[in-house]
Amino acid sequence: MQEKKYLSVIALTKYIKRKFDADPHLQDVHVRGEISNFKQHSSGHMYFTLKDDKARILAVMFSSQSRAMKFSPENGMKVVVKGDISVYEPSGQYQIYIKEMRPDGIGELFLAYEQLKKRLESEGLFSIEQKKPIPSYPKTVGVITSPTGAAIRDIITTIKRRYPIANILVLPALVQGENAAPSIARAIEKANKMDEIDVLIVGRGGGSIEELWAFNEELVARAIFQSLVPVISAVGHETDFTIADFVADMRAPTPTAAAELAVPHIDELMERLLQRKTRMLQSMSGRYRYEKQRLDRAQRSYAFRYPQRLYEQKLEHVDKLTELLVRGASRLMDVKKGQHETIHKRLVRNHPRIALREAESRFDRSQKDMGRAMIQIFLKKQTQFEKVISTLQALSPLKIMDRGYSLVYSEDNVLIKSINQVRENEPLQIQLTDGSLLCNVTNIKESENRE
Amino acid sequence: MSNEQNISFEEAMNKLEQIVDKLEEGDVPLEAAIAFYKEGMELSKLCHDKLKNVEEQLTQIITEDGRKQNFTIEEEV
Amino acid sequence: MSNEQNISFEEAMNKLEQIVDKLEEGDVPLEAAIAFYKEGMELSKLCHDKLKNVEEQLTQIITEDGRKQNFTIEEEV
Amino acid sequence: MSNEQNISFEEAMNKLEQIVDKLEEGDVPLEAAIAFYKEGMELSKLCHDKLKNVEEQLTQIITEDGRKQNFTIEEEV
Amino acid sequence: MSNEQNISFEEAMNKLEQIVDKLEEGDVPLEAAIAFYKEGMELSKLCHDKLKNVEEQLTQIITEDGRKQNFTIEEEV
Amino acid sequence: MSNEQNISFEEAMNKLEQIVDKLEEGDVPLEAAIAFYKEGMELSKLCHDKLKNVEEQLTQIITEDGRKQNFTIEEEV
Amino acid sequence: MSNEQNISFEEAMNKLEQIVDKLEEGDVPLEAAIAFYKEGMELSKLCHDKLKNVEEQLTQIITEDGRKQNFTIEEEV
Repeated sequence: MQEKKYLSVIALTKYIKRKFDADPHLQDVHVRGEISNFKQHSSGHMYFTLKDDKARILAVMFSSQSRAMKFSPENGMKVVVKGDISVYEPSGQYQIYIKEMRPDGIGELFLAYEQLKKRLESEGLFSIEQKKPIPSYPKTVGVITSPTGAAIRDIITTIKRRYPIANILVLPALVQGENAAPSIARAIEKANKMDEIDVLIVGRGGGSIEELWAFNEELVARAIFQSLVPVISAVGHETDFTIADFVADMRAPTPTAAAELAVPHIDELMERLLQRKTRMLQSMSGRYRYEKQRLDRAQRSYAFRYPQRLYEQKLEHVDKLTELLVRGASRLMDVKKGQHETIHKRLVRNHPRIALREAESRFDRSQKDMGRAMIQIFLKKQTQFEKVISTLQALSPLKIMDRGYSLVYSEDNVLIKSINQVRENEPLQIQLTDGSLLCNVTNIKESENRE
Repeated sequence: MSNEQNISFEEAMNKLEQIVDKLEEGDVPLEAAIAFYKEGMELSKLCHDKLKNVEEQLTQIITEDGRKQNFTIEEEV
Repeated sequence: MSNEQNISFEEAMNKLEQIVDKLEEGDVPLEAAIAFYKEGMELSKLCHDKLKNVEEQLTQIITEDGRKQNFTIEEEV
Repeated sequence: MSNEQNISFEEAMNKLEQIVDKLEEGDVPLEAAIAFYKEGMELSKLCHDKLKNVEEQLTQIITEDGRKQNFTIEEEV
Repeated sequence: MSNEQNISFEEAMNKLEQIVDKLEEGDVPLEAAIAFYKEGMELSKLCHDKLKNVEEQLTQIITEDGRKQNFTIEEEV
Repeated sequence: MSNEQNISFEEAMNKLEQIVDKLEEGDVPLEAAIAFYKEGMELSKLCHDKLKNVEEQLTQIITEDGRKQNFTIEEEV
Repeated sequence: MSNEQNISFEEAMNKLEQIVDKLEEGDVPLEAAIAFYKEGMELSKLCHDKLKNVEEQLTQIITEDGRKQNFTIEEEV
């Protein structure tokens, strides 16, 4: 049997590739689609998928082609492309090699403008903090524009009219066409190198967006941003802003307006000088008046006008205190005297004379009572005695003798009641009422009738 | 009698009154009655002397007192 | 008697008044009475002397005051 | 008495007041009363003299404006 | 007193016020009163003298100013 | 005083005003018051001289300015 | 003053403005203020002279080879 001839993969692939490349219908194809899976390599080559609702195709755009493109592709962006269909051998995939690509629908320039504006803004090129102040009194004004045309004339006449002492230095530049942006950027760099320009006016007269395009270029924007000399943008387009307008330190709507912003007006300056002089004079004379019033006030102060007040009031106080001192001493004396007087009166009120009188009367009474009591005792005793005596006397047995009886006592004082008691010649005593008789017994006779 | 000098006025008076009482009873023998009476008279003298003495002392004290008081025993009675 | 000189007027008076009370009770024996009386008289003299003395002192105070001071007790009372 | 000259007016017044208080209570024995009274009178005189003396001294201190100030006891009483 | 010459007017016034207060309160012992009064009078005189002195100095300053300066306070007013 | 010549107008004025305040508050000790017054008078003179000087300079500058401005200090007041 | 002749118009104007501000702020001591005022008046005169007397400046253009040459506006046809 005849051995079959096998193709290598590369041979087959090369065959297919040739078929693609030879087909005129697959060259300069115009395709409309949406970008997805967008990748851009450091080499600048772009890889993505172009798709619609039903299908997709891999797409490649090399940097040599993409460089001239004014916008940057993004995922989801609808584009129209022109390119050739070919096969990438190593993977065997067919893809479209894009030669031109434009945004589908909106204008390419507008998209580019928006994209650049957004980027520069995010980078901070428009921020207020980055704006340099425009000098008030520029010695030299640099003007970057076309040396011919209305713009330069308007600027120069305006400056000369307003501020004739300023130098004007024109830095000519292309302001339209492909080379305009690098020309403007160069002029800005040159102006910075010259070291004598105080302010730059960069601009041109009005025109279409394409005519003004240089002022929307990144190159110009960066040159303006990097300029150390303050830049006034003056693109004659009253309604829309260019990127340059956003980056510039100041934006003027027209070249004439830029000139007006760049320099002051000499009449205003003259007026300003006069005003400053007046203000100085006013503040000086105000100051003088203020200080003079201040001094007057101090000099007119009570303390200085009537210095005697410094001591007069104190003198009054001293006098008052002295008076109080005298009064206080006097009152103290009164108090002490009053105290003494009161106590003295109390003392005198308690004079012992009364006690003495009481003692005397007590004494007298006792003495009298004692005398009376003593006498009474004496009299009582005496009366008692007298009574007993009289009774005794009344009972006296001697009273019998009054009737003639007498009592006979023996010599030894014994009452003789019987003759038997007596012997003859015995002395006897006979007691009578008025005396006694001393007798001798001479005879003794015994009674007969005695029983 | 001598020890009777030492008795008080009131004792003497008591004795005296007893004697009087006895005498008043009446049935005292005369001889006894006389004896009582005699004793009574002596006691009487004793009391009288004591009274006299007191009277004299009273007068003397008053005189010593130096103040002339017009009191005499008689007048006061 | 000597120590009685040192007793106060009030003590002397109290004693005197006790004596008076006793005497006034009446049952005092005569000799006791005269003895009380005698003591009473002495106390009485003592009190009298003290009163005399007090009177003199008072007179002296008044006199001294009268000499030394413009104001006298009598006027103030 | 001599040391009483050295006591202050207020001390003398206090003493005097104590004496007067005692006298006013009334229970003071006669002799004590007379002694208190005597002392009281002396203290009172002492106080009076001190007052007089102070017054004279005060009067003698001439006031700042050259006038003599009268502090007299008699006028004030 | 000599060191009181060195005290300030205000100190002297304060002292004087204290003395017046004490005297007016009446708690001052009599004998102390005389010392207080004396000191008070001296302080019063001291204050018075100081014020007099200030017055003289002021007069002198004003007179000197009048000589030295063309303007006087009165004219400026 | 010599060093006060070197102080600025404002310092002098501040000092002067402080002195015026103190004197008018009246809390200044008497002896200090006279010193304050004296210093005040000197400061017042100093300030016055300085102001006079400023006035003269102002007038001179205005005159030199060449343009006749109808400005006088007095009229402005 | 001589060196102030050499300062630029801008510098002079700026200095003048600063002086005006300072004077109006009022924080400047009086003596300094009058000096500032003097300087301000001189600066003002300087600026005035510069504006009034200097001839009109030339307008130049930078040529392709970097030279400056006078520039006159081409009249538009």
